[in-house]
Amino acid sequence: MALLSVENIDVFYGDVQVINGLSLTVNEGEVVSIIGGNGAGKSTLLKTISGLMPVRSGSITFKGDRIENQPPETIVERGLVHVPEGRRLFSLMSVADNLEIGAYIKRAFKVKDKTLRQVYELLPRLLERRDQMAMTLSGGEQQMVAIGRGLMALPGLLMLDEPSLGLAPILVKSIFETLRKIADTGTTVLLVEQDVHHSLSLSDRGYVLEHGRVALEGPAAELIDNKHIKSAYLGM
Amino acid sequence: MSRKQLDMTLLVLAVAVCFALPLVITSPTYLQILILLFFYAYLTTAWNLVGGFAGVLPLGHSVFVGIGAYTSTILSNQYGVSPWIGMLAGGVIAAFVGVLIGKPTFRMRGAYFALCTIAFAEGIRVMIENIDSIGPIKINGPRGLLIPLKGDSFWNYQFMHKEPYYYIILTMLLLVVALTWFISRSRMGYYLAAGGEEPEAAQALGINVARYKLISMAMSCFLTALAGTFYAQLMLYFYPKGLLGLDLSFEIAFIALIGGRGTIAGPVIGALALRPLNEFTRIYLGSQLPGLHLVIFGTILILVMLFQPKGLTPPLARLYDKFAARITGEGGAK
Amino acid sequence: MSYASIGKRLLGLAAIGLLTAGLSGPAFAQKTIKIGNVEPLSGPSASVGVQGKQAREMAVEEINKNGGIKSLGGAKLELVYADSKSDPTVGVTETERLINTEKVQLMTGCWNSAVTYPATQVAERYGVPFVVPVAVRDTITERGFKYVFRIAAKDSWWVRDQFRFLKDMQDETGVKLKTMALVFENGDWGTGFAEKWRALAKKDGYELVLDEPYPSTASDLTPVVTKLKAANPDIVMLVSNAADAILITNTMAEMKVKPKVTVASGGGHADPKFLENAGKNALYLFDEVEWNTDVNKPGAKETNAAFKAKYGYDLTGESVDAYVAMYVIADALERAASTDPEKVRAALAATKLSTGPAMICSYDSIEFDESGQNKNAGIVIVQVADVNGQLDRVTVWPKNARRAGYTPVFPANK
Amino acid sequence: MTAVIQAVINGIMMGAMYGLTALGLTLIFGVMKVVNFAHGSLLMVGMFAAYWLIKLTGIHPYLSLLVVPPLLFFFGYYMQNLLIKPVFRAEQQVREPLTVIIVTTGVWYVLDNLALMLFGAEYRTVKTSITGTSFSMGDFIVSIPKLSGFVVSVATAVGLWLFMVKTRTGKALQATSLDREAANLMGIDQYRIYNLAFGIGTAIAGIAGCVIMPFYYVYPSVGVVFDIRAFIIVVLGGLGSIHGAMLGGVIIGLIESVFSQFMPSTWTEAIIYAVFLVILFVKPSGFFGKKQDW
Amino acid sequence: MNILEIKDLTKHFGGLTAIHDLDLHIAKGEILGLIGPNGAGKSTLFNCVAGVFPPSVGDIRFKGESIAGKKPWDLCSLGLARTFQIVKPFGSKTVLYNVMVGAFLHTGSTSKARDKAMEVLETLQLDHRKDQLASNLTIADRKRLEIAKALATDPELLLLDEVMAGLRPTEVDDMIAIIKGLRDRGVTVFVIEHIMRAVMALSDRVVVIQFGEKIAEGKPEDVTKDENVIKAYLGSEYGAA
Repeated sequence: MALLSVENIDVFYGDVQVINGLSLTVNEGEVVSIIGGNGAGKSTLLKTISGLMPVRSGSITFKGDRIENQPPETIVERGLVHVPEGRRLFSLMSVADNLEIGAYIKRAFKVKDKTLRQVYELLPRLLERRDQMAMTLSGGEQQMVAIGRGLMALPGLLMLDEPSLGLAPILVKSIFETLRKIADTGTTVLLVEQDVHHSLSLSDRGYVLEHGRVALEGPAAELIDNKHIKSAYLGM
Repeated sequence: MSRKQLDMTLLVLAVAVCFALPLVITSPTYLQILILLFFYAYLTTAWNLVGGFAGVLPLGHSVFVGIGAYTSTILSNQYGVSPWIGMLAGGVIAAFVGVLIGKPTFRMRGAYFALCTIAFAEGIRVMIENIDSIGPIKINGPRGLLIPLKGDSFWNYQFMHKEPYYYIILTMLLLVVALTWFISRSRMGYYLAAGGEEPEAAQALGINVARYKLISMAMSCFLTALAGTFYAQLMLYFYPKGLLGLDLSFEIAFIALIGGRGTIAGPVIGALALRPLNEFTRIYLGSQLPGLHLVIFGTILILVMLFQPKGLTPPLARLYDKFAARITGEGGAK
Repeated sequence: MSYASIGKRLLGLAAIGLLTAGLSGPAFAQKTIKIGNVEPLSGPSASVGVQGKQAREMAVEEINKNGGIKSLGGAKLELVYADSKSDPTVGVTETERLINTEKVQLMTGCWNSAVTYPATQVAERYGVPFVVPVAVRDTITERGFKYVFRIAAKDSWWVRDQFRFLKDMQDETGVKLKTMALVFENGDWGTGFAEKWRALAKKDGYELVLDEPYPSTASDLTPVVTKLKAANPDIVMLVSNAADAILITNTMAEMKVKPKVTVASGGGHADPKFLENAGKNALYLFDEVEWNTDVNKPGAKETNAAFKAKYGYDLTGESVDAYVAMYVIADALERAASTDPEKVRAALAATKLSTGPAMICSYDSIEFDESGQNKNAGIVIVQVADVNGQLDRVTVWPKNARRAGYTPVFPANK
Repeated sequence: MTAVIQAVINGIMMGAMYGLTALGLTLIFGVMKVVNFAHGSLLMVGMFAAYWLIKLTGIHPYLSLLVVPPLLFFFGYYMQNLLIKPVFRAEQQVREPLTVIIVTTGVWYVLDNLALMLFGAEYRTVKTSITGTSFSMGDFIVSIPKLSGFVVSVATAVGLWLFMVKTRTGKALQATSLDREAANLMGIDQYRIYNLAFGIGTAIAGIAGCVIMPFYYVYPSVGVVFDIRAFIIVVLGGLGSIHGAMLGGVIIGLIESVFSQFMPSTWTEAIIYAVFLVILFVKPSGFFGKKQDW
Repeated sequence: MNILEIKDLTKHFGGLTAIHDLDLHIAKGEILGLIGPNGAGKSTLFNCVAGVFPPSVGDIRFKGESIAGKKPWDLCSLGLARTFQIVKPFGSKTVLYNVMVGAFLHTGSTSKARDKAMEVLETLQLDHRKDQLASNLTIADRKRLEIAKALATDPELLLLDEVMAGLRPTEVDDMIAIIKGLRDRGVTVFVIEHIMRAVMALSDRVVVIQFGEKIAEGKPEDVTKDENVIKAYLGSEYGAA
């Protein structure tokens, strides 16, 4: 059984439909990419899964339980963690406090010191910066904090929304290396990206979204050479 | 009968009824209640120009009522100028002051703006309470100003009966409502609404949002000050705490919010809903249960905000649309 | 358009509602004579308002029990109240309502000068006699009104007597006081007093070392008291409303400010709550009032005892004025033998009342001068003293009214 | 000179208490971005609670600190939950929910006038063992109830600050104030946090009520006296800042106390408004900080 | 003749440089496409041109006149209109009302403004929605409304910020036709667009920016073959793969 399965959901902003009968699944241990142009509904999809947006119809199942239209805090409790687009750090709090807030839910809070050590191991940069205010970090470092904060919640499924956004190529590379390491620990990852190459090379499977629908899906290796993607992005 | 004809007929009928009322209601007490009702509807309509259409929340409008009352009274008491002329002078001063405080404050976000207007109004009140006279001009500090009885005189804006006051405020109300109606259908109204709702988009369409807000502020303050003179002539007495205090400012805002901010009928509907409540609870329950009417006020305000955040006007308008559709036999509008 | 027309429609409906309400009032039987009273029954001055209300009720009960107005066939007096909330606007509106809707034949009220001032103008406009038991602003009776009469002294008299008292006491004790501080609430009443203090202080040769208004809603009066301490005056003149009287007295004690003489002007200092809360801090304070429980007049003790039994506290200057006002009205109605406003007015103007229950007041007769002011209205000064272990207000001035056996403590602090 | 130093001492003590009255306001604003117009009324509720407690049981006034604040906490907690949360939910997308401000204004009117109906308009004071007591330090006199109030105020501010930076819940409050949605994604229930913020803010108003009662009086609209001052203080100090509120309070206290040594004290009120307006025009974020800091 | 010329434009936000030393021009009657990955500085450039931010360094000339530092409303009066990436309709008002706000720029008469607005709505095939509340429109119609408002001010230069994002393919085709139609009526168009197909079909010329700097410029078909562009778009290793 899939860890996460989204079935035929419709999502609206007011009266405007942004997701249209979309379905997808993520299996335990997988890395799945969602790619697509601006306005395709990628971020909305993640927000819907994590409970920030309501679905009008359809279902979302996580670990066998229906979670659609539940508030975000209970969805996090179940282990479905969303690292939002644009990092969204608590800008005036220290790196350590940001990470600690990541472990807010009870289950994670109990073992937060242990998790924190693991996160610092994975992202040694953050250990150096732990007492610095989040807003004073560079973009790449901020993204590291955002990912670390997500890990602090002990995710059963980690959803990342455009972690490479606005970063210089060298930083993009290091972010994806970090994601690789996270995936290697067996964490299931659902990744929304516009860096097609990087994300697909990291993933097991991928979905291409257009207009709130799945236009294409399949093993990442197949998608990476698919002409459709090139045309969607470059108009060729 | 078309919808337009129906609207016109009812409107003319309503205005006619208003003008005919003093023929039937002779009790000065009830006339006074109606006068105050119109007075509040007028003030709220004037407030609505900036508080409703320009999309901010001014909570210190009493200061402009005060400017109107003080200007005309000082001019008539000390210099023998007719209050009618003083009324205009007060309006001009109020408009000027309005622009003066509007300029820096319109940059601010909602809560700051509201706080700023409160602080300004309270600051002025405290100042007036501390000033006995400025040179030859007697302000009288906290004691306020009394207008001597001069008997029935149109020129002196004094009448021994309520009817003239009734017709003056009714006319003022009708004019200001007509003005709002006219503005809301003119470029000014479109620009104000656009600037209030999406300032950035409005600016991109060539609208100097701040300037239009200032214009609306000036108009609102001018009109508010006129009511100040009316009030002074009706009561023949006023003092800073009563006239400039926060209670009046808040009541104006409450009426607008409950009636429907930014709508033409909102202030009138709000005043119709709240004023009689105010008067009757005070008269019949006042000494037994002081404060009851304000508890009811507050409760209504909370309930309206919880269940009809746009005020009472939209649901009433829908009701009216249904009613009109039945009468005219046309389908529901829009 | 549609919104506007709805508004107008509703307005019409409301008007019809009002209309029916207006017409349905019953015609009034002439068995009773209605007296309208506007008093602060809620708001900051509610406690004095209630005192005045209860004093009126007691007087009217007595009058009615004794046969009402005999020349009018034993007509009974009926009191109709309206609450001014100490707000002049409400006071004006309510006065108009009492006159127009309740059809009262006379008006009394309103304690607050700020309310009385415009409210009496309303009565004048409608030609309804208005008896002001207490409201001290001079100008209330100085506008050439025909229908306005005042029982209590006006503020220039209050101030005049405060200075007379100071002079008499200095003569009596041989103590010389030189410096004076004025501390007053910045409302209508306080600023009115201060204006006259300044003139008299100049005339009597006191040096003003502090002239300090303060807002009665101040959250802290320490700054004022600090200033007072620095000014170190011989005499402190005070005008305070209810709570600030307590606050200022306690703060003075706290800051160890001990002027030789402190003279208050009634109001907050005369409120029964004052002694209860200020306690010993108020010791040897002089307060100016119209009346005191120990006033040496026939019937005063008995009336006070009856009042206390009924309502649980002593009469005050304000309540005695209200009590007296009812007898003045009854007397005038009796002589007028009519409820015609013009005749009642004439009767009031001709008042010369020197007998009867009204004479619990501190002076011997009630007569109105041309302005409508009771020309005999008198004032006494009391001192807060420890009498047999209990704080009491003891009459000390005028000397002929002084409680037997009491020597004023003057100056209070050497 | 003595008078000025005396005025400074008094100004600082009163100022700290003004800061205390503003503390709850600034906390609620920091977390919810809502100016709570009912704050003064909550203070009034706190004062009445302290008044009746002291009056009816005769306990030492500062023992009321053990009873009133917890009571007020629940009052604020459930009030927010019942009245403000629904509006908030409806206006989730709005950055600055004016409707919420209006609702709190409604609450202000209801509370003040309910108190008027229940207790009447009169001013009530409690005479406690410490009322009107003081001690001397050389030429200077320190009022004991005010000194106690000062100590409690500073302790409360320090306590609140420690709570905000040291505890899990405090950090959750901070996080919510900085980014509601992100905090929500960390498993923080924003509405529960709002309840807590409102509850704590109200409890602090309760603390203020307890320390003010021994030297001041209570009446139904007493909140207004402190309310407007509290608004000014939080804007001066920077909306949302704890030490800003305390500093703003002390500044106001000093203006009131020291300025009135040189002019009639009625003018100091006008000066406070003027200072407020100048700050708003010149540096709307207040003395402290770009955003909130704790 | 160039209707718009941007010279050495630099824009800092605090320590961050959003645009660095950028040169750019648009000829009258041209459609210029501006592309680049998210966060490249496209919207900042638009905002500088439209007067939302003054440039930190450099100059912007519109019809030969420097407009650096001018306010948005002044620019609009000069004939420079723009749309917003996140559309900003006056949601509580009808479609017609929205467009009339724009139309009032050149007339004080309500009826003339209404006529003008109707004309614009017809051009954009939005007239059948005129009485609907703007907040109830579909994305495609909102995007059109956004253009209609700007168009009602009679601009000479129209800045379109991602007006096709979120549209369906057929809607994109319609929009391309509409924009081309505008150009045929003499309006110069400057578009930011993500949907490459549209940019290719629409633009006479394309400028590509990344990290605030211009990395390529030229005819659409040339630009898409540019290594740098492909890397910028599909990820740093895509070109190599």
